[in-house]
Amino acid sequence: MKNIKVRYFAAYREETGIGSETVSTGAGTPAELFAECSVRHAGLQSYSAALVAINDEMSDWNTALCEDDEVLFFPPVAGG
Amino acid sequence: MKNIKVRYFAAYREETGIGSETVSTGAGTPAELFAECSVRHAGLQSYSAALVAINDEMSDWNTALCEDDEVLFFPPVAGG
Amino acid sequence: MKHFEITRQAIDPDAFRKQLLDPSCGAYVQFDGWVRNHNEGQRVLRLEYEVYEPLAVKEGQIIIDEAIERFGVTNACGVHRSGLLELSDVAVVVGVSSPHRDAAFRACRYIIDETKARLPIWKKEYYENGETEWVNCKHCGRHQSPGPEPGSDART
Amino acid sequence: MKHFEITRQAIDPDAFRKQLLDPSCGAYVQFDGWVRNHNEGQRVLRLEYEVYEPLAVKEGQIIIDEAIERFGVTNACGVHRSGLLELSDVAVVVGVSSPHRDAAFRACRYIIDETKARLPIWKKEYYENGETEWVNCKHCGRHQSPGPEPGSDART
Repeated sequence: MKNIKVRYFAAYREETGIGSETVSTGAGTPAELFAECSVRHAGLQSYSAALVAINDEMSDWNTALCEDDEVLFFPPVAGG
Repeated sequence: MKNIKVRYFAAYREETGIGSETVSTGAGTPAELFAECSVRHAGLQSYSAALVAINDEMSDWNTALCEDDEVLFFPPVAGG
Repeated sequence: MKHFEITRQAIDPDAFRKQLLDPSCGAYVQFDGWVRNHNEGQRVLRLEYEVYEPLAVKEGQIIIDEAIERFGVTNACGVHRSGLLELSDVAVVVGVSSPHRDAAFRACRYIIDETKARLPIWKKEYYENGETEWVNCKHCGRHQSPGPEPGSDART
Repeated sequence: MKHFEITRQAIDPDAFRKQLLDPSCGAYVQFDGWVRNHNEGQRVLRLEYEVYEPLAVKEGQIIIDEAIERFGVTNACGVHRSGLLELSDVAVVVGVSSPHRDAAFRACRYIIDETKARLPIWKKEYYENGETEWVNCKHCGRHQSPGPEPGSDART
């Protein structure tokens, strides 16, 4: 089990009602972690085409997670 | 024979040394007129890709000329 | 030189343009994104940008560098607003200077396209009927399968 | 509204931009042509535009109308200098506003391309070595057959 800090933005923050949480998880990748978080926060499932970052670097959904990583879940972006 | 006013612009004006002249010509088209003018003003032959206008309308080289037309010979343009 | 910025202040497109003036350049292309009074049939009253600034600035700079490298332009900059904006406010500006225009047009287009697809920026629209909506999310929720798609590049 | 102008005065790109502001538009693309300090290996000191104004204004308006019709943009304008210009002066500005950016980029590109190819405007460059040159003519004289080519569209 790893300790991971999870942060939610924009629509995700509004759906979960929280900006961040620290979880103890067996998830090996952001994709697994997102699935796990979606069990607790059903609203997360409403959106796809999301982006993920780890420790302030854009990442992909299959990167291996490490202890104390900070994982940022971004709902679909809409700049401009 | 028709009376035609001919105007020269930019490099053409510098080559001929005149801005305009009125000619009495048997030329039926701007292309024929240009060839005729080039005999008198050899410098005109230095440039191709020219444009022609008749009475302030862009034209093509094979339009029929009419009495008292004003024909504008434009060397290659270079706006912008 | 800082090529990509996020700001809470009104953007001045003219001051922005002046920082890119360069006597070796014959071409300058600028894109302005303005707050529009409608979207998908709804009257928009104002909007709000949420920006995750540390990553937006970093990724914005990467996009600028990619454009300079790929199109060989002389210089390029971008600035994007955060916070609350009113109609006709300037939301984003991208400018590119180059000796010739073809590269400037292509680089400018590349930067705004990538900015919209890759930067962690979200837009909430406020409508005349009192509702609000996170732009893009509506469609994703309705028309696509839920959850991230592992292995995809996750761009809308 | 007068969409295409020739002017002997300095162009103010910011004032130009403001005339195209429109709350129904989310995208604005502007092209500025600046006087560049070099051309084909020569140092340029200044340049001079000769414009046959009656036809340049008329043909410029036709190009603007073509762009609005073809790309469905909301509005478009252009302005071109005549007379003597110094380095970094603004020679030409084209601006296009549109609900969406794709049409704005394409229309802006179309207008500047056509402006350069079709308007009766000639550019004389003044070089560091004291010489002057009508731009484009040099090449046409050296590399192409002399005289107009009947039947061609005569564009460089």
